[in-house]
Amino acid sequence: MINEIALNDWYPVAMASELKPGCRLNRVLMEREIQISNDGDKTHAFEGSRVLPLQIRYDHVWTSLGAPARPLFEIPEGEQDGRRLVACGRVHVRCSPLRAVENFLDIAHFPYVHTGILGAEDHPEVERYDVEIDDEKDEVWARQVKFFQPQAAKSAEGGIMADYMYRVPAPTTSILYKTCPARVGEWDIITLFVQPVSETTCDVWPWMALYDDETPFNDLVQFQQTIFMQDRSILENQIPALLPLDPKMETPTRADLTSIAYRRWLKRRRMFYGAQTIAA
Amino acid sequence: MTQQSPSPTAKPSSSWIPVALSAGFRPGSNIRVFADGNDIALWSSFSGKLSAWVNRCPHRGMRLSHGFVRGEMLACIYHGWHFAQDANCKYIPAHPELVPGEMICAQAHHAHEQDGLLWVSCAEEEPDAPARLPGFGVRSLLIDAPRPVLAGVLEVTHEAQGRWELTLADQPVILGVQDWPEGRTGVHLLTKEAVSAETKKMLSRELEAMRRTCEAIAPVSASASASVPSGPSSRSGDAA
Amino acid sequence: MKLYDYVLSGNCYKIRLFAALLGIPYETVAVDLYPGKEQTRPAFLRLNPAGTLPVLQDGDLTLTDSSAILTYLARRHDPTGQWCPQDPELLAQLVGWLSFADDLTRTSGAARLHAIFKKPIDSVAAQKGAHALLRRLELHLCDQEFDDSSFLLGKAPTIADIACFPYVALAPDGGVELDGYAAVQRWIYAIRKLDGFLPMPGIHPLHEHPDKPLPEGLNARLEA
Amino acid sequence: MSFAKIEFYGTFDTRHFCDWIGHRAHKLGLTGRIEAASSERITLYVQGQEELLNAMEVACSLGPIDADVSHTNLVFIDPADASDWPNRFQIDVGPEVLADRR
Repeated sequence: MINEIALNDWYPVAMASELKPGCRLNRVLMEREIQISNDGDKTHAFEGSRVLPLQIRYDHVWTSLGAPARPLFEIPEGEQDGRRLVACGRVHVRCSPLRAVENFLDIAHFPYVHTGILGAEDHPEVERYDVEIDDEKDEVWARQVKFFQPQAAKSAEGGIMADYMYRVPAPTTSILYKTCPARVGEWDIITLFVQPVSETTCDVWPWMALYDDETPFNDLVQFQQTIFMQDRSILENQIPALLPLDPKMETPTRADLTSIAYRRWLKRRRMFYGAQTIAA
Repeated sequence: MTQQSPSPTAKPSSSWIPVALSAGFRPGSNIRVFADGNDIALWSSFSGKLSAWVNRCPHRGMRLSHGFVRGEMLACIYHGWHFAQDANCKYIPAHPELVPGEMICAQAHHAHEQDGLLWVSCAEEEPDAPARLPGFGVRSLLIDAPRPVLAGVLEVTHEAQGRWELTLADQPVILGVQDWPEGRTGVHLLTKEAVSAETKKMLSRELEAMRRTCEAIAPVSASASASVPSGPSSRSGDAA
Repeated sequence: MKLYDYVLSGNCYKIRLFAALLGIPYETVAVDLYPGKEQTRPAFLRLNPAGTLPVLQDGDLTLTDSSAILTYLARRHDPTGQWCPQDPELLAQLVGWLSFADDLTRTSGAARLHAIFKKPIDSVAAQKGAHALLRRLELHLCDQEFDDSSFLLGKAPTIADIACFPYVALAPDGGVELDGYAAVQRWIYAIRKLDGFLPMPGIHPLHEHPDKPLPEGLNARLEA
Repeated sequence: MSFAKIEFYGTFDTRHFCDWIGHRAHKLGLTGRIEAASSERITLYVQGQEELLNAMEVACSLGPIDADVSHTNLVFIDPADASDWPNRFQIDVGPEVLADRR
């Protein structure tokens, strides 16, 4: 069942760069077939003959099957001068859209899933960090996250303690603010925009806004694709396929605080599309 | 062998089910098998001890059959939680100093090695060992047809505890038979006596010929065949 | 030596893996196969009119087929002849497996591109084709094991193994599971265990190597 | 061994949540007791390894499906002040909570 909450949110369905004049893209959003078309000067989204709301931001096309309850979230940093904006295409995954977001919020898997890149087996410890559900903004934030990384970014050389912040501005979007190797004091932004295809399948659109004038564009894209494809086999093998909102069958620890806060927030705002809502 | 009681989600079984051949299951192996419809991680420690666990990490639900063996432990590929032979978690890398309590554990079924076969039981109590029937492993094979089709095709002379005795290309052989999800069947071929490599190659082809016959009778649909092992995804199927 | 490379391509990975195993130095040029479709643009088509990856440039030589590149690297950099044997019987078999590897690309590789990038192909047919090839591979590897051999042509790995490995090991990415192919799984392990093995996204490094110790803290605790 | 007082605030079926907490304490190998004051607050006195006490707070902050935990508060307690803590998990549910349930 698609609940109202899920229906009324904004979702990414295409990269802006795909919108060539005359193009017509077929997409599936929450089990419904929709079309994105460009008539030369304007882009439209339809479900059958019904016109859907549409906006183009952060290099992606966003639409909604319902009446969006609130505007699309802001990423002010993404609009700062001097950043390189990198849309990485989409990766289809047989997992709940919520699991894709949850995994993105997790650092403890770096040593085993992203071995030698984002983590190392001899530095697995997760230090204490702060998590907050911001009721006013209706967002989840994790701050003061630190983790040892052998190669934190394409432009990083040698291991560093990377500083992270995570922000969940919408149930199917996660934004990572990460130590910027090229510009001290600034944050690189790496986001995961998730398009729910069904409750157990999704298309993931990674997008980055980086201060990095040196790394070739293609290397940036492929670094991000490498990381996400390492996650993909994990995501397709978690049981149950739906994200449990009652962790009775699981054993979260302090390192899972962001994941648990994310689930708590989903539960509170009654976003159940892709979630397991029966008591485990 | 483990002492943990089986998963409450496990479907009950009365006895042992042959799930793999001993031959080739080297120390450090970790594979996914099915018994009584249960998804199971079957693994061997580097000293050769065998375990069969519910294929689900108690931390965040990752399939343990994707994990890796370290010494006498199985580690989950997702966050590296290490589980010892008794299925108890011994190490949580995110909190290296933490000594997990014994209730933080994987869920164990029973595992047993005998007569060239690896056996799993999902029964509450560990059943008595299967009757002795020594065999020499040749190969395993997955057939896209259900067990009754095999039974109809083969002339089984004797049947006991998941093993069929029959003659294949004039050789007396044993076939360990195991139900897979979606109407498929796993078979594990053994000879009653040690045979040459040439004989094994011949038997391997005979077994494939038998598979072709079975699948011609009852083909599993192509889509089912392709999607079988992607695992449970329904709400009800995941409920504990 | 320059490799035009796409990190998620199994065919490019063949070259990266083999170069790593032999310790051959090279530089890479990342080509934006997805989402950029750079291989269809004029600049790339001048390099390789077929519009495919990988492409290897070594001096004046340009090679555009992964099996051709593997053969070239083996003959040029492996004086022992292990990786590309010249014995007529073995060489003939090797060529057969290189062709088999291309069949894997067309089936398992295509199913994977469909599963990841929604490439519009008949995915069910591709998966079915992949299973048919895996059955043939399983039969052959069982034969090899009966002769105490772990690899496609015998006791030592050759470029036949390297060519076939990626789209077998990556098959689960495309919904083609390897459960039930016991000999194939053992062969994958044997390749992952080779000195100098290089992983790629979807293929893990050998975490379960018997020589790898338990974590230090855990060892200390177990001894206490 | 560490000792902590953990408080949960929110809206929940107190009896159900208490059972859930007891289950989690058992899973983590913790001992202590629950004092359920109302359907909006539960207080937990719990002992075990520090990291497991943290895990207890994390798991219960999500809790059972019908619980909405708004916030939690964990305070570590001097062991000297906890000498008489029970060695198994006890659930004390006040009569007002049981009344709530009806």
